[in-house]
Amino acid sequence: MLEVQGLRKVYSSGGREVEALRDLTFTVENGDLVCLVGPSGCGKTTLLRCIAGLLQQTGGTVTLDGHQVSGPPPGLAMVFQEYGRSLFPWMSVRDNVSLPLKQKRVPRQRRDELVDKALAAVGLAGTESAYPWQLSGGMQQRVAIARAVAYEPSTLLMDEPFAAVDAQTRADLEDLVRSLWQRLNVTVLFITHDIDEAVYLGRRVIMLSSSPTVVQDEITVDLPAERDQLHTRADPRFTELRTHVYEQIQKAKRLSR
Amino acid sequence: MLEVQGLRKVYSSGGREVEALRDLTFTVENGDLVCLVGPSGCGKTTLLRCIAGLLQQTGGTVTLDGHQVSGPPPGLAMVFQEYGRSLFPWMSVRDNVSLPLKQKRVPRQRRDELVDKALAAVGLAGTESAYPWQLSGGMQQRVAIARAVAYEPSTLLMDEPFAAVDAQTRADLEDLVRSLWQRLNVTVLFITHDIDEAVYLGRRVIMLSSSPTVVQDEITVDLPAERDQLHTRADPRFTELRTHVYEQIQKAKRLSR
Amino acid sequence: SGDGGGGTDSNGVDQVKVGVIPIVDVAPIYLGQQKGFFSNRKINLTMESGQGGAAIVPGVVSGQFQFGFSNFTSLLIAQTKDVPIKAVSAGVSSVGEQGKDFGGVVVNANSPIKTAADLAGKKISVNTLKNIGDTTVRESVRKAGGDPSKINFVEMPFPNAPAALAGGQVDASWLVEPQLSEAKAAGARLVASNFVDAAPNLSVAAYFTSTKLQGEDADLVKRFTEAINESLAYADAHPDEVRAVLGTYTKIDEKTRAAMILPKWPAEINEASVQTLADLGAKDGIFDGKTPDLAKLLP
Amino acid sequence: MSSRSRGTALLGLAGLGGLLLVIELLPRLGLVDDAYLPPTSEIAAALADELGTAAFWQAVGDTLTGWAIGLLIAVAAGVVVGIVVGAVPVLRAATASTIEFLRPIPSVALIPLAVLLYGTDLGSVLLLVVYASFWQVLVQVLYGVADVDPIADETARSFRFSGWARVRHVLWPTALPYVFTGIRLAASVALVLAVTAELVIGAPGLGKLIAVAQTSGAVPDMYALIAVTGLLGVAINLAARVFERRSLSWHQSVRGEVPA
Amino acid sequence: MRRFLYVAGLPVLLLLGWFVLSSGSENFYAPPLRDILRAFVDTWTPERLRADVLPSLVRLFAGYVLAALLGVALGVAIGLNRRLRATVEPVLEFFRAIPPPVLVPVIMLFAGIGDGMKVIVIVFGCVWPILLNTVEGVRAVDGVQLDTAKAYGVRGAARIRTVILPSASPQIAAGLRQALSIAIILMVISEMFAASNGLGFTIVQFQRSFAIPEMWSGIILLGLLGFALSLLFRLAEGRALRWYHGLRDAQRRS
Ligand SMILES: Nc1ncnc2c1ncn2[C@@H]1O[C@H](COP(=O)(O)OP(=O)(O)OP(=O)(O)O)[C@@H](O)[C@H]1O
Ligand SMILES: Nc1ncnc2c1ncn2[C@@H]1O[C@H](COP(=O)(O)OP(=O)(O)OP(=O)(O)O)[C@@H](O)[C@H]1O
Ligand SMILES: [Mg+2]
Ligand SMILES: [Mg+2]
Repeated sequence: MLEVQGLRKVYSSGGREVEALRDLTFTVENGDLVCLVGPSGCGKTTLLRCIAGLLQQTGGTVTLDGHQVSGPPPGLAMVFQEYGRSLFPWMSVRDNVSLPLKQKRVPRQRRDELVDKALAAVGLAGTESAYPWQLSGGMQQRVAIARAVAYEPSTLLMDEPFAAVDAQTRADLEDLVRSLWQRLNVTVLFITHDIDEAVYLGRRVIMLSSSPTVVQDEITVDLPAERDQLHTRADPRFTELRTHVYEQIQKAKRLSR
Repeated sequence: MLEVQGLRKVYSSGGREVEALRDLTFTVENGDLVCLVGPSGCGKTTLLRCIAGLLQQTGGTVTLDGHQVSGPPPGLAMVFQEYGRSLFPWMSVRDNVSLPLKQKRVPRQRRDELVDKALAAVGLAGTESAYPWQLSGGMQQRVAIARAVAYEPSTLLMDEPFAAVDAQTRADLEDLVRSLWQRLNVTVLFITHDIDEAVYLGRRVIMLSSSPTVVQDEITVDLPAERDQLHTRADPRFTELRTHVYEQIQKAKRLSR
Repeated sequence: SGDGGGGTDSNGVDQVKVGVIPIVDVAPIYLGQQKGFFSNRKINLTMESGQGGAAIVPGVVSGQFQFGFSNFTSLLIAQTKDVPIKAVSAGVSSVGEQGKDFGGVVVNANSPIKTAADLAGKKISVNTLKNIGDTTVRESVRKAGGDPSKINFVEMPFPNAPAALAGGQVDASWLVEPQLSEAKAAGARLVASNFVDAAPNLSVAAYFTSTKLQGEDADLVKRFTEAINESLAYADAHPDEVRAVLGTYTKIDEKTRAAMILPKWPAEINEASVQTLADLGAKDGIFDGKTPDLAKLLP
Repeated sequence: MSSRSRGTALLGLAGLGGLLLVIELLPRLGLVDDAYLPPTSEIAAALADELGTAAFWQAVGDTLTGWAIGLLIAVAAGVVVGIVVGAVPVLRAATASTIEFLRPIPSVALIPLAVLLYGTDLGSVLLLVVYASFWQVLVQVLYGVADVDPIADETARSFRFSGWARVRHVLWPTALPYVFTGIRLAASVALVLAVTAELVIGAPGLGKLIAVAQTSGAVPDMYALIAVTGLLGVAINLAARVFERRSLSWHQSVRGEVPA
Repeated sequence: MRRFLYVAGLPVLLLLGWFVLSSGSENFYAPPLRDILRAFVDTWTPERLRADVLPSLVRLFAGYVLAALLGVALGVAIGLNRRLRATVEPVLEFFRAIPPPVLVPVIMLFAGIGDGMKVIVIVFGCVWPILLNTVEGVRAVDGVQLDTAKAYGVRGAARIRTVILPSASPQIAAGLRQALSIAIILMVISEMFAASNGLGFTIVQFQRSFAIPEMWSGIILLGLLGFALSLLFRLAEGRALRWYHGLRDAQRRS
């Protein structure tokens, strides 16, 4: 279980002080799929970095399975918002995806298998030997996703992972994440700007207020577990939920003005 | 008038040859607003770079107002897909936005005015003195947009400029682009993955096939010139058009498989 | 006069730069300057100290310095290469007494090397290879009945040699004062006085000028020669003043200054000994097969 | 922030203190002969004596003058040539071989030439200092110029920045970290060469004092003077660091948020 | 052909200029290039090369490789650890500012006068650009890349090998390149002490024995040596940093 308790983060660099997170409290059960939405600049990335143990919070605590997080916990995978910069330009696509597996000491054969499967799943079969900078933006982002997927993590943090891909691919990737989640029982935290996507994907949606950030609202998505792009999105309950989320975000933005 | 004639681009680096664009032909009238959609990796960014004169095509021609493009033409502004790397980390937000104006020899006072207005328009008033790396992804992207907007270009090329911002901000920015277009009579070429966005924004939508890329289809958006987020999107004609575009892209992807 | 640093001012005083190595050997010129032997002759002297011939000879040839100080072997080598220079006066001479010279070869106290002959086949440090040090040491060995061709000379500046000797990195060191006294004080033992072995009253070094200056300003050269000769004579006669003047341009401590052996400063160049140096050099092949022409070099 | 920089200073002092301790102990424990490497305390005593003499301060002044002028010329020339050559591919291709040929020629080999031209004047020192440190800056600048992010450069080009503006606003800031490394390398090479030139040619300065102390067997004095050279180096680096921190506050190496 | 022109054009012009300007030189220390070239042919015979240049090259190579290993290893450690950096930086700066000619005697105290000493002198002189550049390169590793490595549990040696070193490699290459020519310079300086063979020793000997054309020919040989080594270096760098040059060239007109 992931518990975020009174999390606070103040950036201070070069005389500028920004209170990115004021007071965040929420919990995520193991094996849950939670979507985070909130206005641009409200601190979603900051929150994810704190959870991953990449950033030292100013106050509050983050605990994962009872242990306070101070560095990246094992079995965690993260897709960074800056996908371009999170790929290593000196490695081929294959090496980028397989490096974390090597670290996990996955045997070579199994590794190759996982890498091939993950790349195929994101539609990148055939680009294994290319360098990241020979790929388009959307392809780079998919390499980052493939890396996380191939890792078979127990906790998966994704920061706007589908921002650079086209609608069709996006739909495919959404289904990929859901199937991965169901198959491996991963805990997923998913940041998105697309409200439909949040509702379609998540078992819960947490809405953040705009800066200084607190939890604005939270809903459980009571749609059936088996979802598909056509029928789920046509479900009237889906429309209801997305309208609710939309209104909350509108409110969050209005409040901050 | 912008004319793209039989454009072809083959990347060859390190033994890998990729035919990103096979044969593209289309024209854009001065003062038009054209949205480009197409599957991820189909060559949209490549096309924009060729139009901006940043990349040497392998074949075909790009002419702007009768002149063959060989370097960036005057009065052109571009928002890069890699917004993070296109901002200069050694300059404050204000300097990043005002530097191109300085290059255009806009007088100081006018410059300040334009910068303030542009930053306010993208919702970033108050961050002038921050460095880009102190901002969230969405904020960085908006700085890049502000830079292009403040420049008051005659040709505006935007490569997925709203990928990293939340739904509400995105709607605001869409309206910003439309109003800028109407006010200054700019020629806009706009790449997006969001089909609704393409239809909402554009006067025309050009759909590209997946790699090797040709023009798959092209529609003129016959919605009224005065658009707004609520009514336009509710218009049945809007739904019709977006469905058409969606189908074309589906087809493009299917064909490539 | 010269074109670089020199010049004559309105009072007819010549500005003269002399390239010297700041060691004991050049004490007379400092002393002479103090005593006014140069200003008497309308010479305003500036000493430019460089480390060895690398800097001094080119300085003199190009006229940056009007005069320089160098050992005879170097001058002989220069002569065989037609470097346009000419000696103007004696510089410094060996004391000429076995065991009491200002330069010599030392070994560690417990070294098996007892005589010069034992040096054959050993590793000996000299300050510069193919120069006065190795040719004269070879002569010592030769005279003592050893085989000079087997000596393994290594190059090492005098100041660093005592440490290398003590550390066992070389078997013997050719040293001059003050390092010689220093090493002896630390327990080193003298096994050869190579200058004495080479020739009686060996002329070791000389002051020289460029042939150009010699031709253009013979008067200045003459005045300088007179002044330096007076200085040499004075220095030879007043060892205590020499020991005192050493304190002004070196950092040799007082105790060493008092104890060290001073060289001789005769005003005359011992031409026979220079010829010996030339022969020794030729024997060791440092002139590339040429024969130095003493007449061209000596005043 | 200030407590952090105080901590840095303390650690630095501790490091230097450790070195002094080692040098004190080496001869005291008989690991080396104290006639050749005297303990710190004796060096310090000799240093104290030196500090009281006018000749010493004169020499420090002379050395620093040669160093500063030489470094200034080398840095200015290195940066200008580096940017021009680095930014124009044709020039880069045409000069590469010549640069590679000239670079490894040791300054010491130029000593006769220097003496020939300038005698023991400042000019000699400058010639050697400039020759040696110019390459340090040049190579760094060349690599820095090559490190420009293509996207940043394209951004500038798309806004039709003039050639000069691209140099000023894109090339220069990218190359700046490299330039700083180059300057820091050049600064100490310049000091090394200034002292070496004085040592060998006999131009006035610390090097000449070292040479005199060396030939006189005044070992503690020699080490004291060497220590002064080293301390000058430390001081120069410190100044460069402060300057660098100011100018590169935006750079990853300086900003680095303290991670968890 | 074009490449050859680029490589050879300027040097040929400069040599021609030198040849013409010096042809009537009377100056003893600046002889006509003609004489220097003649001396070059006479001096650098194969035996001479084997006897004097080969040992120098061996020492040069040993020193350079050692310096590279030491510089990169130390540089990574110092670059990654702020406290370590604060502690050792002043000491390193101290040694960096000391001219090798005065330091050689001290090194001799500990390392003797053999090849070991000369190698140490080379290491001592040319480790600095490598060290400094490595430190700066390591400090400049992109934060997002570091975070990525951290998040995926890439740590310890693997982190250094797969993330930090490659990312810093362009700057390390800059340092290695600087060090190469400094190593040649230091090779000469080290042979000014306690040597009895070597290229540097020979040049100094020529200088002392007033064999000026021979001395210049030695300097030219040094330059040629440096040029050849830097060609080799460029080749190696081109291979090792293929990704980097590709990345930098990627968007420039292809
Ligand atoms: N390194 C930093 N230094 C200073 N301020 C920072 C830094 N990183 C982020 N901030 C500030 O913290 C706030 C939250 O940033 P964060 O990146 O978490 O937002 P976000 O919710 O991820 O936004 P987006 O959706 O646009 O990516 C912003 O106001 C930003 O300016
Ligand atoms: N520098 C490069 N070297 C080699 N191949 C490249 C390079 N840049 C792009 N490509 C290839 O060209 C094709 C088109 O890339 P481009 O970036 O134009 O796509 P895109 O339409 O912008 O995609 P996206 O929507 O994902 O950004 C891709 O297959 C990509 O792999
Ligand atoms: Mg974010
Ligand atoms: Mg793209």
